[in-house]
Amino acid sequence: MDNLLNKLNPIKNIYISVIVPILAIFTALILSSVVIILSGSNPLLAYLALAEGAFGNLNNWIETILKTTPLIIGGLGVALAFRGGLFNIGVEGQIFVGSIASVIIGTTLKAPAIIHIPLTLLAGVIAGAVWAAIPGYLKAKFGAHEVITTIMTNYIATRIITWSIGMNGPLRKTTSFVPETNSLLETARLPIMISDTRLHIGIVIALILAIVVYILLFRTTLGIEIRTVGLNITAAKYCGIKVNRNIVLTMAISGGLAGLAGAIQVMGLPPYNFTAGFNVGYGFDSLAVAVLGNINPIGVVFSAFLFGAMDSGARLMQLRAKVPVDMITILQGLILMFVAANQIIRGIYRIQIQDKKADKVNLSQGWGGGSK
Amino acid sequence: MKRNLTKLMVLLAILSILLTACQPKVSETEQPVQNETSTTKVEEKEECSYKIGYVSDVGKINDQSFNQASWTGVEEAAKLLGLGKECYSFIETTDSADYEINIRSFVDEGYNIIVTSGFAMGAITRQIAKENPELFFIGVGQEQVNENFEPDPYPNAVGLNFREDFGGFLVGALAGLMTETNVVGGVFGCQFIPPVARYEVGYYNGVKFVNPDAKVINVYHPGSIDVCFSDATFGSETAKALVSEGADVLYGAGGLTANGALITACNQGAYVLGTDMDQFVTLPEVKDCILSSALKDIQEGVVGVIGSIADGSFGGGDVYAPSSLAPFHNLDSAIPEDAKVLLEEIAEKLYSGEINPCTPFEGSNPNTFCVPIK
Amino acid sequence: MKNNNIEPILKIENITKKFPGVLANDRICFELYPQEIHCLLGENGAGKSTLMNIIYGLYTQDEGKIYVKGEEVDIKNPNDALGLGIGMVHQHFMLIPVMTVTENLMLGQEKTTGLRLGQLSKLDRSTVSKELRELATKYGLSLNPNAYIEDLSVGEEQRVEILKVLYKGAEILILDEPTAVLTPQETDEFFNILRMLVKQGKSIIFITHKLKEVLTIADRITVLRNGKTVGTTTPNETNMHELAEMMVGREVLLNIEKGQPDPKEKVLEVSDLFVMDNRKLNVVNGVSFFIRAGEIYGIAGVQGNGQKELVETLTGLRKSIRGHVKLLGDDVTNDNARSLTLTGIAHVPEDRQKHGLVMGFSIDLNLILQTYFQSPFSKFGFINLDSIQENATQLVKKFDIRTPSINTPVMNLSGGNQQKVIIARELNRPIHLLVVNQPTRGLDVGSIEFIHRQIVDARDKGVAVLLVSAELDEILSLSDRIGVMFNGKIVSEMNSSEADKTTLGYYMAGLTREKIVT
Amino acid sequence: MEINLIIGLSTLAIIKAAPLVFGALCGLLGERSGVINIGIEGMMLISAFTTFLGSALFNQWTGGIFPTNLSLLVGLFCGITSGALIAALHAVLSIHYKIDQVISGTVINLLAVGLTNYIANVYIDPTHLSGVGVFPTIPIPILSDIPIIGPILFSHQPMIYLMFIMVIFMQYLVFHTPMGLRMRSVGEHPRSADTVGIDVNKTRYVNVILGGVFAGLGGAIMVLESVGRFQKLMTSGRGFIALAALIFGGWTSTGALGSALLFGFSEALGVRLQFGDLNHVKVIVIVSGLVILGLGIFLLIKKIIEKEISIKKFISISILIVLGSIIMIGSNYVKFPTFSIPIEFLGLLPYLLTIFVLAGFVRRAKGPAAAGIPYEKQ
Repeated sequence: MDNLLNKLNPIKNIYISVIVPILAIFTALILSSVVIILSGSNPLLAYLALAEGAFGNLNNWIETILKTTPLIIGGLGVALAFRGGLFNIGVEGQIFVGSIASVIIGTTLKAPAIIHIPLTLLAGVIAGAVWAAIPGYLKAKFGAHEVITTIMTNYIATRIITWSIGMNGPLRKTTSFVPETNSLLETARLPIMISDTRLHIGIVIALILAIVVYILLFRTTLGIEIRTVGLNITAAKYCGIKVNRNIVLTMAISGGLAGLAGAIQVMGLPPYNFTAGFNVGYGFDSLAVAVLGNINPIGVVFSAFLFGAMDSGARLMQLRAKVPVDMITILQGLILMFVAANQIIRGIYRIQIQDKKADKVNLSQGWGGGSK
Repeated sequence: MKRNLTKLMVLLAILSILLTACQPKVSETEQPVQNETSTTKVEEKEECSYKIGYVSDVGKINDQSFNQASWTGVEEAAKLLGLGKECYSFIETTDSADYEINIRSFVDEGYNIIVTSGFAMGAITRQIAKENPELFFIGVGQEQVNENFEPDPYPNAVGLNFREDFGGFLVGALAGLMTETNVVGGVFGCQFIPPVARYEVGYYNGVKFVNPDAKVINVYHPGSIDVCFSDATFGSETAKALVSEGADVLYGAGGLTANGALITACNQGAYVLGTDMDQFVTLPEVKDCILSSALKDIQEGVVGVIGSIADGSFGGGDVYAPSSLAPFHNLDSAIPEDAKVLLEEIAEKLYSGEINPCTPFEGSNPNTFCVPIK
Repeated sequence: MKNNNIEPILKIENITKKFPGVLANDRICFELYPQEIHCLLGENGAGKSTLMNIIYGLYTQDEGKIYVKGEEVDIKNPNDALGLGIGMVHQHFMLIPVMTVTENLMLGQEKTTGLRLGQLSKLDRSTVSKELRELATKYGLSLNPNAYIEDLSVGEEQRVEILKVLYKGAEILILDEPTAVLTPQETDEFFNILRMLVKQGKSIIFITHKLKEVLTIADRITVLRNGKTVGTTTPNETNMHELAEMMVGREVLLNIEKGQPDPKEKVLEVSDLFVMDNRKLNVVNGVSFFIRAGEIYGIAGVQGNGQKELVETLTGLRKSIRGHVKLLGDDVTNDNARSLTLTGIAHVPEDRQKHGLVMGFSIDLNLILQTYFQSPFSKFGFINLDSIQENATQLVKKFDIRTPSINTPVMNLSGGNQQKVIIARELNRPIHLLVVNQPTRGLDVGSIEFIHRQIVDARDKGVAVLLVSAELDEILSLSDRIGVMFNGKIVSEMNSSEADKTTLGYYMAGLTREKIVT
Repeated sequence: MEINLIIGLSTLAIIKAAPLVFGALCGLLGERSGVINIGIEGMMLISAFTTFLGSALFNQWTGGIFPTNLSLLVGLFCGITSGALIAALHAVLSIHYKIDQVISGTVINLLAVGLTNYIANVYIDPTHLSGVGVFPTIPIPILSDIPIIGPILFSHQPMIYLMFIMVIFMQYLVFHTPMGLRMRSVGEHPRSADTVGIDVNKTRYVNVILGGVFAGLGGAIMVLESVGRFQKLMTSGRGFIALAALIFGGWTSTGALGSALLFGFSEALGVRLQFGDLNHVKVIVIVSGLVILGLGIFLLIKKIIEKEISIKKFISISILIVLGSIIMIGSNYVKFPTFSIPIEFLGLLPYLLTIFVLAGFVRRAKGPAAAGIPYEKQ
């Protein structure tokens, strides 16, 4: 959201940006409860377990936060790309590449933590940025559609990484029959915030990043350029913005964030390494998170928290109510749908607010004959 | 809008009342596991003599193979011990970063027998077992070894292991005996997963053992962990290719990918060989062309170990369950007697150590980690 | 003249149409008699187009009745309209660029051949293009049926539009600002076509805001103002000034008064410039001219003769393939937009919504689009909201931009105010050259006057101004020197004192001096 | 390379291409009328699911008294219907509610994965619901006896033939019928379509929902002609590849077929190379030669059609062609090292090709101008 626009009518904006999502979630819960009932379980029980699993005790809270962290950062990445008129479906692959890069630095380099940690994080950022810059370049140079190219780079990343941790792969931990890399050295692991828990400082980084991205978008000249390109490429050209450079840059930043998300996962969570089946699906969740957060950095924090809570609550939901974890995916899909098509919600609950079209990015712009 | 809110609240309430009504009907047809979970949870909680938790590896519980076998084992054991439905449950792992927390949440929930399946969870299972000596841990497919592969058993943890290469070898031999075109095929899941690799290598050796000049075409799914076990379509298409290449016996090991291959090969008129469970039962589509399955009695194994806990005979360390042939079922008549005899002999030679089914061959998959049986 | 016992072929009673905030049509009445050309006169925003869109079924009226041949009709969509023999040629052509003339012609009423499979039967292109040829020859509108629209000139496109309407068998033709894109000569030609159509039995509603045309072509004239009917008259009962007053409601100065120019040093020098368009065709072929500080150089010409590309090249949006551009003596050929902006070129683009503004941004952001990276608006890459807002508040006052607040997204502003935002942004910084392309297209008289004033003031401050416009009146009333562009060349240059519409018209049509003399 | 290999590869390529083609046709109808659809993956998954459910349950309830093929047809019907229904959801969300078409596609993908997995978990797997088999291979008399062509093209299961027919039919429909004309007009310039009395949104609804039918076929073919039952996530990304195929194909059905075959072929190659009887290096060299040659010829034709063949371009193109042929021919005389490429990399072929093609070929191919933009009546 354009912060200047916010001033237009603060109360109404807060109202719309809070009440509608809440009602959307509520409605989604109602609908999915039908599915749960049909499958012979008790929705109330399931939802209670879900809630307890997410917030029941300190450890559950911590797990929720741990799940939220990568979603925030990944979501920020997607949101930023959207702001620049780019549809970065490649976050999945960028997370992988980022985590692998930080594994490489984190396992090989010998340095005191004070240097090692930042370097390892940086490795993730750079790797992700470069990996994302490729589709960016292809779009800028050839107009190759980023949705397609990022999907392809996802496949490529996962395949190469699978190979690299495979038996003869360069990163394979030799003393393991599991396809996994060595664990990061002590000096490369993120410090724990509450002793004897898994809570590392990743969440702090994530929250800071949210603010940074907000400032970047709405308080810097680069932000103006990114958003101008996102809203009107021709106007951007007219006022002398280097559109192509901007596209590549936006993708790079977006990918850098994704890479960082990956780095934090390997640096923060035991066994501090990359195994097959690591972080599958975070990329696509980030996409949903970004959209749910109305591609606004602050909104992303909340939606990431929502998704994180559901993901971590899912454990108890299965354990107690024996409801398969896929229910979470259904829930998330429904929530996304109702938030995006909030007219439905407004219709059900008869909320009278005029659409605020302003600053609305067309996520599928430049698809075909469009701007590019 | 308030009015509508309350309206929906009411709706939700009604739904959850309805639930009790439709409960039995549903459970008959759909889910024996789940009836009266909701209604009778609280009071029966205390009655559990044991609480069994199961953590699946990344991938679906009902993959009609590895994970499912373990889970069915848990269910069976629970029935034998006369435990109520609320005394055992599962968590399906969606992200390998969650292994630890998933296991721990069973610990927190006061479960005292925890089954984890998949070599990937080995290390963390052992670690948690160490921290909680009063609880029992069963690791399916997890050797109880330390960083350097040296045996290092804990009293409260059992590694339930299998020599998949045995089963692979046996079905391989069967395939080698049954093929008329002298071409046999195999479709496998992720090549970097040791059990799969053991099946493949065993299968290859088995065929060559009985039929040295037979051609063995084994294909792995080239994808990463998120697809290589679940790409049934790939398996099916590959099977078509193998059959048109002349393969008349096809073996499949690797979750849904393999299932796709088996069904298609069957439809194309080839004999098929199943994996892990007796797929004559779990994959009805192939019941008329499945010769046998490389049984890995995960189910029996799990039941056995849990039983040993009940009767106090539980001791830590590695248990090596046999890996054998499933019954021939419908095709029993199709298999010549001398072949059956030969298979018996081979089985004996395997267990006596006379044959090493895991012998690497030129270009064989390095990811087997066959541990010699003591 | 028409005697009133013939019943009107089209009759409109008390049509009223509300849009959020505006009353576009307010109880409008008007009658169209068979075989007459009825001009609908009114300035932009008077409600002409709304009314016509209602008749054509694109909108539905809130109140009021429509009668065709005496019977009340209910026109829900264009199909109904076409069914009743009402056809419309829109101001912005409704043709699909990637399709052929034939395809565009048959779209909506496709002729098919072979098996009758309804929507799935085979298109009968050959027959249609044959019919098209016949139709074209009948009305003397030559066309290649298989040409793709994107390759046609604007004039040709208009012919396609008219043929489209005729092909669909319209008896009543609604023409919305049809002459905007034509040279005076083409216009005369076009008028002849109209007269022929009338002879052939068609009736025509002719929407325009050009008084002179009205007086030449109309049988009767109805004037609209602020959505109301002001009155109906005939050409020989009225005159330009009367019409102008009816139209605007006050005395308008048809020419803005400006002092004599005193040109100083050369600011812009273009020599032998060649530019390609997106289709890689040469559309600017060796243009050379210069503009001095303190003069307005007007480029007259029919759209699509290279003006657009020329302007884009001068403002760094397009690369030239040959030739030189000098700004204050130093070569700036093919410099990018940013550096040109910094060296003091201001650009008011042709399409304000596509190029000039970011519709989603608020006014204050749009006002700094060219300068956001400079102090005081930003320091070390961080923007300074206060100075941005302060700047906006000032400019809104100075250029009298009507808006609820400086935080309003420009998409909520009227066309006039949007254009003012651009003018404000471009004039509010030190500039040597001002490039304005179609500065007043589609604006109301008030804004037009204001913007013309601004341009002249800029000139008087010693800025060199390049004015590109399809409106000859605009060119004539503003320019000090005029160049006429045809086929990518400047075919003639003259001082505005010695220029007049006909001469310009001839050059715009590509005729040479000799031809004019003889 | 010897004939059988080529036959084998081509046949497998066609089989692998079929679901992609159906998916692409789904996208084609939508995008030609201005509605982007990245939910193809989800639509195919759901259709595969319902196809299986339909055929299996019908067979179960009727106690198998009807011939297999009938239950399969019932399944096909269910698949198509559900495809249309889920497409209708996409249509309502993106046309009526005007939510961003990309988001609505994402929603569909999420729901598809969630629902199918969930129901499979709680119903199909516990009950061991069994599939009823697949359509038989029906060699076309006479034609299937033609050497090479015969086995490659004319001995397949019915839906493969249907796929070819549909491709041709769609080419006809899009470019030679009133429906196609209107579809394209709506996708290119909705406003002008509106002014000649074409109901833009209705046209879009119709096309998106028809597209759903094709997605339905795409899902169904995986169940009815390959796997024979539903398996979780059995589409595994094919919907997205289909989207890519559509875009290379320059939004035409024949083009989509071509690019789908390209994917199919390279994926087939990835499988075939595992058979162990080929020299990986040699094959890769030959294939890259093929690609270069193909690229050259493609560009040549393209330039000739666009009539903008300059000497410079011609030279560079002919260099491509010559290079390609040299590699192809030369490869027969060179002794290649026997070295087997890791299978993960063999699996990479299609995706790398995609990127090269995107960068190399279709840079100027433009999609329908109005794709992705909801139509607002002024």
